[in-house]
Amino acid sequence: MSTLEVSPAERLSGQPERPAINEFSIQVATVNGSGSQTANSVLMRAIFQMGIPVSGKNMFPSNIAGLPTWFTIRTSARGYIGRRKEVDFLVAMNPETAREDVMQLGAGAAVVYDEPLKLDALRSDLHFYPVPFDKLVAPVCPEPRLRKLVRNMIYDGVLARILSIEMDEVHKALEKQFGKKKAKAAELNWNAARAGYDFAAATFTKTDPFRVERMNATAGKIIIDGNAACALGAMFAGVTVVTWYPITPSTSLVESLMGYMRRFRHDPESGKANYAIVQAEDELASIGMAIGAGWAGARSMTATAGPGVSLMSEFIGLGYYADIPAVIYDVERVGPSTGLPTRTQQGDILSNAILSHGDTRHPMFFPSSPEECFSLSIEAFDFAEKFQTPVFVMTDLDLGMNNWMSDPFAYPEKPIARGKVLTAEDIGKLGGFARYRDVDGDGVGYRTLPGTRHPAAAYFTRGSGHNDKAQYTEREDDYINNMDRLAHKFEVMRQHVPEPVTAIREDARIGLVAVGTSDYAVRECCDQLRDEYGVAASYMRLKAYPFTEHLKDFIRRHERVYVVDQNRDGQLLGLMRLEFDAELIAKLRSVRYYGGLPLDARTVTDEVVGQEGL
Amino acid sequence: MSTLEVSPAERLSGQPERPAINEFSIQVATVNGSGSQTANSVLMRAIFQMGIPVSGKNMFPSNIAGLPTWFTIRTSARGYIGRRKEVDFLVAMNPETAREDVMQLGAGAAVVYDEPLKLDALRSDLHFYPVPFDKLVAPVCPEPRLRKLVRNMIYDGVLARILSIEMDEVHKALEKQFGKKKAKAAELNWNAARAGYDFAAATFTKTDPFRVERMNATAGKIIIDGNAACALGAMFAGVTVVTWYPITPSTSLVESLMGYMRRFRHDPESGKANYAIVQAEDELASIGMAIGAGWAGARSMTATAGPGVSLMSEFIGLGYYADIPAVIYDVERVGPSTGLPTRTQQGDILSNAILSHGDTRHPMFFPSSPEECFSLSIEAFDFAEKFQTPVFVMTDLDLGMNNWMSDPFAYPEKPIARGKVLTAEDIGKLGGFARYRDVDGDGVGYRTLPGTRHPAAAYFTRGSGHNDKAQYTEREDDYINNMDRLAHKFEVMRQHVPEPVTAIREDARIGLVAVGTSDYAVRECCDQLRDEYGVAASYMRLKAYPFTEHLKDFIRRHERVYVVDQNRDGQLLGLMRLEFDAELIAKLRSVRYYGGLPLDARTVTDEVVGQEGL
Amino acid sequence: MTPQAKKVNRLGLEVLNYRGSKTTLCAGCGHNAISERIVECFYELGVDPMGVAKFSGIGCSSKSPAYFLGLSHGFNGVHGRMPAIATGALLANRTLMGLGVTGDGDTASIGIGQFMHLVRRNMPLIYIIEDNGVYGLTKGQFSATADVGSKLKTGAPNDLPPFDCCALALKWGATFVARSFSGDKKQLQAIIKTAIARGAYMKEHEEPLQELDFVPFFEDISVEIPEGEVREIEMHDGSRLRLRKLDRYYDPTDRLSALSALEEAEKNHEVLTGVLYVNTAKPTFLEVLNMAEEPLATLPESKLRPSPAALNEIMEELR
Amino acid sequence: MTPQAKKVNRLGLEVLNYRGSKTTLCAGCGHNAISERIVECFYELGVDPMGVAKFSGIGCSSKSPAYFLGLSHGFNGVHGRMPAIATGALLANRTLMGLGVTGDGDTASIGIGQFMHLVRRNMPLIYIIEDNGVYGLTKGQFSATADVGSKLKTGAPNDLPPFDCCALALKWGATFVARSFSGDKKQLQAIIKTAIARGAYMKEHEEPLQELDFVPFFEDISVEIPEGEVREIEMHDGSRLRLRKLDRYYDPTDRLSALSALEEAEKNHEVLTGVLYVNTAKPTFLEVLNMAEEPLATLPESKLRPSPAALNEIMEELR
Ligand SMILES: Cc1ncc(C[n+]2csc(CCOP(=O)(O)OP(=O)(O)O)c2C)c(N)n1
Ligand SMILES: Cc1ncc(C[n+]2csc(CCOP(=O)(O)OP(=O)(O)O)c2C)c(N)n1
Ligand code: SF4
Ligand code: SF4
Ligand SMILES: [Mg+2]
Ligand SMILES: [Mg+2]
Repeated sequence: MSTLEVSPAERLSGQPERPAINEFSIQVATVNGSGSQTANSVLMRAIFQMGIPVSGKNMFPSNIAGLPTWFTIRTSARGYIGRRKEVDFLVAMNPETAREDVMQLGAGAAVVYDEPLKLDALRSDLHFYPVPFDKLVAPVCPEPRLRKLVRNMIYDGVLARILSIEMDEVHKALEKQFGKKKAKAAELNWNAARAGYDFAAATFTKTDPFRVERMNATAGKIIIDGNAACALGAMFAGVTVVTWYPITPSTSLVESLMGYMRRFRHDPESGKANYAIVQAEDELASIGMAIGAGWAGARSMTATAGPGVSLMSEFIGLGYYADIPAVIYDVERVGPSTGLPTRTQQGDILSNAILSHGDTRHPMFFPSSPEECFSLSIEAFDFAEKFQTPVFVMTDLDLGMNNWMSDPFAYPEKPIARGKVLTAEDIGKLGGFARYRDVDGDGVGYRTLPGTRHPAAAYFTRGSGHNDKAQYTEREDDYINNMDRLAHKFEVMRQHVPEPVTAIREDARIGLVAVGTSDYAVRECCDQLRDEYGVAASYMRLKAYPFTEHLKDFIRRHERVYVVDQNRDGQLLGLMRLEFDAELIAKLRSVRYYGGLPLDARTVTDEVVGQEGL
Repeated sequence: MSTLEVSPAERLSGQPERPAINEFSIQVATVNGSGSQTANSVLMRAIFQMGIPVSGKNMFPSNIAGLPTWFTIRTSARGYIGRRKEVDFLVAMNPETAREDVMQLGAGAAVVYDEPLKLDALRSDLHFYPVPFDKLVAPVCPEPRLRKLVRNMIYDGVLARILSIEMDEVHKALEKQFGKKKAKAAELNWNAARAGYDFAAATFTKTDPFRVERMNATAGKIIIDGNAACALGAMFAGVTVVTWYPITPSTSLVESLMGYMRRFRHDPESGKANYAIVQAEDELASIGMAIGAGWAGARSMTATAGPGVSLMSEFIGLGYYADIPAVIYDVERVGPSTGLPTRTQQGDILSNAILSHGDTRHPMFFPSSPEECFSLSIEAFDFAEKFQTPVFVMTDLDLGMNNWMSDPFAYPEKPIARGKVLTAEDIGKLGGFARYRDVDGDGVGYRTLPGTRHPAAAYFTRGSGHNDKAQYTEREDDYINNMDRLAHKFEVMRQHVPEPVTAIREDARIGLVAVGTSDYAVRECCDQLRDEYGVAASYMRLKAYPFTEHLKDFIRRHERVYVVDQNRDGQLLGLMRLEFDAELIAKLRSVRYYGGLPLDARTVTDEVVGQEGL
Repeated sequence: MTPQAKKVNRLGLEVLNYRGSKTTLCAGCGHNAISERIVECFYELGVDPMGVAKFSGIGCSSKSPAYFLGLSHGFNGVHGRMPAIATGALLANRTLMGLGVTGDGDTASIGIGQFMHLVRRNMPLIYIIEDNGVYGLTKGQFSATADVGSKLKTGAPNDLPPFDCCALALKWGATFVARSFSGDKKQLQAIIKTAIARGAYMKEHEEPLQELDFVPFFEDISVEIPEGEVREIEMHDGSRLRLRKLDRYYDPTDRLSALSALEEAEKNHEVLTGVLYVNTAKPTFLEVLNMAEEPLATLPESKLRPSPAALNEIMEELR
Repeated sequence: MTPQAKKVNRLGLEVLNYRGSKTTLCAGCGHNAISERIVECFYELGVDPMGVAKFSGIGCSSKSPAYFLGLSHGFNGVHGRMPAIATGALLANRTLMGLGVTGDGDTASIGIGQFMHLVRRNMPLIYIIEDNGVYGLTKGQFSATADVGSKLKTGAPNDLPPFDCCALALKWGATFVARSFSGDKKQLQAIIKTAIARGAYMKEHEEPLQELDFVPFFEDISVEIPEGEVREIEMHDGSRLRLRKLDRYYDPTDRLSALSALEEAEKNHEVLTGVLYVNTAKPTFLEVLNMAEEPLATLPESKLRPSPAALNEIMEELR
């Protein structure tokens, strides 16, 4: 694609040089709790500031300090920001994993490593850059206590030199990271980065083919993680009651929300909070509070992960059966049980759809990017109140906890929609109301909020049998009427969920369907199929459950449709199987990945290629 | 079928007389807490003792006293013991519902009623028998406090006279009911019954066509409710740790178990209990204890209903993922949420199959009769330990809380199977073991019990990631291996679940599939299809999930297969849709009833006939 | 000349306006007596029922909110988790007067965790535990407040010590704690009224009344005890309850002496009734959260959605 | 002439046999110190590790059972529900010595209900709460034992009163209650040994040590306090803890005075350490259940399945 300025000092094992400008991946192997997060963010941000599409993925253990952690940065001139399995450039800081990390590299990769590890003895087909980190850190950081922290910044400097990352951008990124208040820390880190840069400049002759070159593909964009984006969405959706219980990977969603609400949702005059955020004692309590608040008219939410959702099961059934709005963020991690709390999966799709005993169905929204975390959050709150039901916003650890490049968020166009709430005046005019009567044919009754000052406003909410006046009943007909109304309501939702994103290739005989973070891999996979196999593939990304007619049409127009699932049991496919006609089901194929890492395009491509017999 | 001895005094609205010997249904309408249960059981038992196939269904409210209750008794010479919707003989004791009860009768039905209610004014096409209950009870029960109780027994006497039930059998049934110890109460009741009989004999000329005639169809049979049968099954399965939290309709399962265990499972020498039964503080605790006990080597169980299962969700996911045996009885009632706690449904099938977040699959056993409650319980305990996993035994309120005529239970032939447990000696010989290694190719590893005295016996159980040595891991390959093993284990279970009961009609183009208590309605439906429509229908009753090859074969050999579900969403059908090929799914049709009453044949027949366009 | 005026309270409402639908509980059940007291108290104090929200769990006691204050919204939730629902609702609308009614099974068995955390947060909620020592609705198993040695119909004795919800509430943050007996109309009224006046936790002592199939009809047990004295009450099932009423010299503002009074009574197998503790200084959870005075539920969009400028500011930071 | 004998205990086991796998907790974390004491105590008392079963919930503290007693079976369950698992396992095999280790979040926040019911049942289980006042594993939110006014890294203060698990255990049935500080080796050892000797509930006080990304390496805090005296300890995060050690005249057999000692200390913002309560008379839950002496888990079929005659007898009754 372009010529390299630096030619390797020695030819490595006959590997053809790959085009490697703005199109490679870096992996930093370290231990958690060692402060590498700062160095990694700064690295990613510096590249981003150079206008180059970039993505970062943190693979960290479920403990606090001392265990192996890997951070990968992918630069992609072509804009692919999904995970890529192959590592081109390794920064080996962790003695425990260094050997295995190096052995797994493809030939021609480059390695920056802590000199005492002597990794260059392991292979001869790699580019090695040994760095004496301890020696370099001592002069720039006189205080020994802080050295461990600052040490990592050295590799940022080394990489800047080897990969042609502009040191100015590193500096800017550092300032951004530490803000004005921590100028001292920023300086310390900057010195470390400089030391690394200077050392590399003085020591290394570049032999590898990887480097960056300024582009203009990130102008105006932001970097944000999905959890913070969800938090912003919730705030701009007007959330008022937030209840939660800490659990990875959802914790930072509420923690960012706290920060933003403190800044933007206190009354400017009184200084009082126009919201309440409550850390509950567990998930039974957090969902109970959210349901109670939703019932009383708040826009309420909670955020959790799989184990929390399991605990919420009884209450969410109540919300369904008693028509109570609430938004539940499920930031999925690897299940079942405690599973791998710091790995990603789309493993709760099927069980959430039918959560709780008895006949239930719950709508789910599937954002795939920070932008959608924001916009679909706003839609979800409206949807919950419009349809008076618990709504899941399904993200995952990959989206929620990793930093993503994103277009800035658009201010919501539509005003907040609070659904069918009758005021005292309304009741006065109507002379009364029946809480669960399907007046409008959409399965949604009118409700009043507690505190409404009209003698006909009150009704009694219960999870036991109720007729359309919300009165207790055990009658067969009342029960069936109510359950049929709820089923009908779910059908009506199909007309109101966000529509899928569709990329039809007119010549395509196959199609792919996915949700959420599978998007990046699937889009890249479509290109791989086209470029490498000459196969045209259409693609539909669903934003919501229940499914709409679009999906059926999509299946109809293709011979085979690959449903991509980040779980073992093909859960998204399962939801389709539950409701589609056999002729549509006959066309469905399953692509599943469930290893806990963000999905990469090659895995999808290989699977499709295998099943297609290409 | 046979001629009537009594001819009605007046011809009723041109209704042809139906054959009505041993082939009719009685409904007793009363209020709960009024002691009618005794009178109803005695009535049912007296008919049973006359050798006539009989079934009783109690439709009671979810409170303790004062609300309408209906008890229906169906006699069926042909042996149909499912619910029949039509009432032939009404006993109207409840002023509140009497009017509606009478208006719902078909022409030609008979009504025994409390005289002051003056029901005979309502219709002219019924046979009315007014009884002055209060007048009759006073002389036989001098103590006013007890009259309300004893009063109901009067209708037993009246019915005995009108329906030709032998008073000797009423007497025997009463003695059975009260036992030796409560001879006084028995006598009081007997006097009341006699008073009713004498009054009827002196007062009424029989005008209705219904009556019983001694048969020999119940010899050797027993009467028992499904919950007691499950309790017996658990006891003979060798259950050792029973944990529970009261919830209708499962409460009586554990309460009968307590009674039986007290009698049969104390050490004859020491008098000590060879078991533990613990009323936990809630369902999270009861399942937690059951899982803990199963892990430590007990045969453990808990019993609950929908809301309890929802609360157990997190723990059952742990049981799945960490390979821990436990038996969970889910006596299903009408959901979602609190729903109708005293009505029946098969509403937890789909959610239980995939209970808990992440990829899970749980086996379920579906007894349809007290006999199977007994035998499948025993199989379930073996199965749980054999496959080291939580197993659901799915019954429902209809089976669990109603009294059923049943063949006596057969003593288990096979010894108790405890699955793969290694003793200290085994470990010594093997030199060690890997807890989750699939040594035998069935997906089931060997386990040791805590307390095993060998230095290589211990392992560490966790709901987080573990490799085959039960060590903590977050590795992609370890995770996938383990999940694949679990999926494989589930496949292996297919070879070991109890086989379905199949009635193939060679000429049948359609088939029906059902589980549990749907059995009675479906069998009768097949006869109705044959007798009334000349349609041959095969029938397969599944005893377990996962499904076996038999089901696929059954679907293959028929053009259309009706899957009968006692829930709104066609959950059993849904489970088939999740896994079958499209060509099989194309043949599946859904028959659903979800009104909360026991399923009746006519509902199924009408639905099949409608869909078949007959 | 005017027709006889109907009796009304200061809001012009009749006692009728404070009733609910017809009870479906057993005749003579103490829960009904408490419902009646609630009706009277809210009526007599002239509380606007349309400003009240009723909460309950699952159980006979938890059904009772349907039988009083029919003009108030009510939420009969799931078993043992009423505190969470009430908390959420009161956060949504802090102007509501929250009235929670539950049972001993609901609160002390399955619900003890939520109860304790509710108390710890000092949520402004009137919390009435209708304590009969058993699970009424599931036909009479022991709850965690059953006295040691008390017997079920089947004869099975309870071997485990009871949780004293009053002591728990006292120790972990409740600001009003009182106990009464469902049959002591006067005291119960006085206590409910005080609670209404300031928000409180309460526990009413009652009698187990469950039967297996036949439920006998009982008259209400009624009793009046002078201050400082002890009375032994015979329950419908023949068991006995020793009630001691706090005397007039008792100081309910001292938490420690309240705790020891409870310990003392426990030792003497007595049940202490009266207002055990009052604290008027402690901030409620709503105050701790520094929440706006208006109900969150009905804030206008202008207070819910930050401005475009705010979004811009945030986007800028993220660039 | 013989090579130097390895140091062994009365079972002939080395201290090595009481260790587990390498800890993955932070350096300097008080949990590690407790793990070490557990190893020492079980070793020194010569407890057969193969007769011990370890239980935990979820949290840093709950991970620690993997780091000691590697020869014992262990069960790291779900968050807050360890008591249920332990109860079930000990019912299955009453000959096991049960050792539960959890955190304050695990026990006092999500788990307070199960904890209280466990205590109420008086299950014979050594229950160690490694109390640092925060959720370590999820990076430092407050638990329900956090002191009022204590601050998070973010500066947010805790406004809610702490649950005192020792007081709860004391009040509702535990028969051995003690508290120590993870840095007080001697006292902690003594307490753990007593607990091992008789089964107990304990709570260890510790320091919050969480950081957001960078986790500093700390040396263990170590302290020795004479009986009856008070020492102020400085924590890794700069906060201070006032520890008072019970004096030699304290009578741990009196439940009421134990409760007031705790109240007293609370008032003085002190943390009382030592053996607070011992009761040797009270029957355990296993005794209440009148359970057979043999483990239920390994009863032979003859004791599990009643005879055909029994089945016949039952069938006859049902005819
Ligand atoms: C999750 C769940 N478990 C069990 C039940 C069954 N249940 C209904 S009421 C009740 C006990 C109620 O006891 P209590 O609160 O004392 O009320 P009472 O009936 O005595 O007034 C139980 C266990 C339920 N509804 N939900
Ligand atoms: C059901 C559930 N909710 C939340 C979590 C997340 N979680 C893991 S550990 C923990 C808190 C642990 O705190 P503590 O018990 O004090 O242990 P520490 O880490 O402080 O030792 C939480 C909330 C979880 N694993 N499961
Ligand atoms: S069963 Fe008991 S608690 Fe329930 S209504 Fe009847 S008397 Fe009251
Ligand atoms: S985070 Fe805190 S509790 Fe967890 S290991 Fe580190 S120091 Fe210990
Ligand atoms: Mg009760
Ligand atoms: Mg902690």
